[in-house]
Amino acid sequence: MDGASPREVSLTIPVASDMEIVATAQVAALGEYIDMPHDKIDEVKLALVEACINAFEHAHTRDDRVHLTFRVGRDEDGPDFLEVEVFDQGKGFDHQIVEVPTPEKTFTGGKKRGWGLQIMRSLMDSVAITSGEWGTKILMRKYK
Amino acid sequence: MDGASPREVSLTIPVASDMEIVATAQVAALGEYIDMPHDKIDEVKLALVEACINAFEHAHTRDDRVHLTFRVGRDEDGPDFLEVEVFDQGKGFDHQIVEVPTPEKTFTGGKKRGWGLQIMRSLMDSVAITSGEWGTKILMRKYK
Amino acid sequence: MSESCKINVERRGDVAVFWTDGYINNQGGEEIARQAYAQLDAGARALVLNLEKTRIVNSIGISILIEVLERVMDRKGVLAFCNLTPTIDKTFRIMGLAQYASIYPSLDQALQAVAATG
Amino acid sequence: MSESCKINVERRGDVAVFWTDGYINNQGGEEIARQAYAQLDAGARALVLNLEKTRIVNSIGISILIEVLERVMDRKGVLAFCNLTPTIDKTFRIMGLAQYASIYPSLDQALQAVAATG
Ligand SMILES: Nc1ncnc2c1ncn2[C@@H]1O[C@H](COP(=O)(O)OP(=O)(O)O)[C@@H](O)[C@H]1O
Ligand SMILES: Nc1ncnc2c1ncn2[C@@H]1O[C@H](COP(=O)(O)OP(=O)(O)O)[C@@H](O)[C@H]1O
Repeated sequence: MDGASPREVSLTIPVASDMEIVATAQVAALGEYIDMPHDKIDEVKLALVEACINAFEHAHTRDDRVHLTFRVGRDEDGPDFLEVEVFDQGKGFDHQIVEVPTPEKTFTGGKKRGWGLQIMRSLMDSVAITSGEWGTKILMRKYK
Repeated sequence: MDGASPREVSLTIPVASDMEIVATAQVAALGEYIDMPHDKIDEVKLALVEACINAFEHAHTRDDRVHLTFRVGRDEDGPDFLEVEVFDQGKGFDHQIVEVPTPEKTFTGGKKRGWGLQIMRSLMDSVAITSGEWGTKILMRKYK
Repeated sequence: MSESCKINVERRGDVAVFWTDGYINNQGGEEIARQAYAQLDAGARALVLNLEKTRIVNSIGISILIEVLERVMDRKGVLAFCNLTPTIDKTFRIMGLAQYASIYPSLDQALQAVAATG
Repeated sequence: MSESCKINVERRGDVAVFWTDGYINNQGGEEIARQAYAQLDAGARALVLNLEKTRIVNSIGISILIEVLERVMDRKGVLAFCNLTPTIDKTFRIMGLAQYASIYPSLDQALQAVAATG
């Protein structure tokens, strides 16, 4: 990359099964572009998959689409990063009141789902969620 | 795919070197989605690369971006296809008066460039060019 | 669609070995569950899932694998995984699947370990 | 950037063998040209370009390869390619590169053929 100016690529996918996998191709391409190790690329891919299937399943988007923005950049004197923004024009939610899952609840409590946000937080270096009546925006970053 | 309704994915890339390769990742992902043979996917990738580098090099886009739309669909009773649209908001050109290259001119005439459009036409099943003061749109389709 | 997961199962005595190929989402998970329950009903004591050709398992897929694990445990059976990518391994640990199922680096090691439980 | 083409050159007598790895665009093409001219200046009679690890060569890259070919032909040398993907082979034929340079399925076949011209 020339200097610290971020490169931005935006991708819009329809709300449809397997489109989340089609979107991961962009993570691989941009991850390779900044020479991110393959295991980290895989982590970003899964975080993106989780954010997309949430938008597909929970958001009830008005436009039947999910809008993704990928940025590669570099903090001053820092390592390169890959940033993924997942934006849906859906109903929004309050992530503060989402119950945090645990293996115990998952196994004995009978509630197997509810791990998507947790997986994103575990796999990415930072995750910021903003949500309202306008929809939801998940901004995630991973350093190379 | 469910039925004949086309799936559409749009990708916007900055005018910057190697971004055409980042864009080919979408061709691979959607080509695999419709089980297009790998050699045909490679042909679509190169056609896309040529269209992108034309927009990078010749268009002088107003927004410093190239807008790509990928569609997978199926003609009635026909095979699946992958369609690629490359749109730039640049100065436009008259493709009717572009000189058609030949190997002879390339080798003896000293004019080595000028093969991009010809390669797109050779590798894709159809190529339609519309261009004007608003910019240029290249619509290309390849059947699986 | 080539994204969907292909599953091959081979029975070796009372062990059923599953080879997955591709993305494990809800459909892929459900197909594994269907075939796993068929193997249990047909007397399999241990299931070994070789995920060598799977690079992504989403959280819905994992939640279905956890259901399979619970069913296997109810029957005092054994469920083992092998050849996980580092990311799949990490996710299995986050969700606790790794606490109740065994994870082995290779199919050979998984088969040896489940044989020893027989 | 990992997109850029890596080039390795090995001299075998009067033949210089080039291994490319990655996308050949203007930069990749120019780097090949630079190293090709250095080999010609150092007495190489034949250049063999093994494109096994290159999946895309754009038309600018090919136009530079054509310049290299012309320079080689001026010096009564030989330029051969091997291990082209079907798409690269097709593009080389469209642009006429295949009329003046030889294309072989494998490096061994390319080396044998250029040895016979020596
Ligand atoms: N994009 C979204 N739009 C609306 N609600 C969402 C969105 N993403 C997550 N949620 C809410 O947050 C909850 C937790 O999400 P998550 O941790 O991914 O688990 P799961 O999807 O398995 O329920 C969801 O059940 C849903 O209520
Ligand atoms: N997107 C575009 N915007 C403006 N002009 C274009 C565009 N694409 C092609 N052209 C014009 O058409 C000519 C032929 O293009 P092409 O066949 O790709 O060969 P080359 O790019 O090597 O010149 C270019 O030289 C340019 O003048």
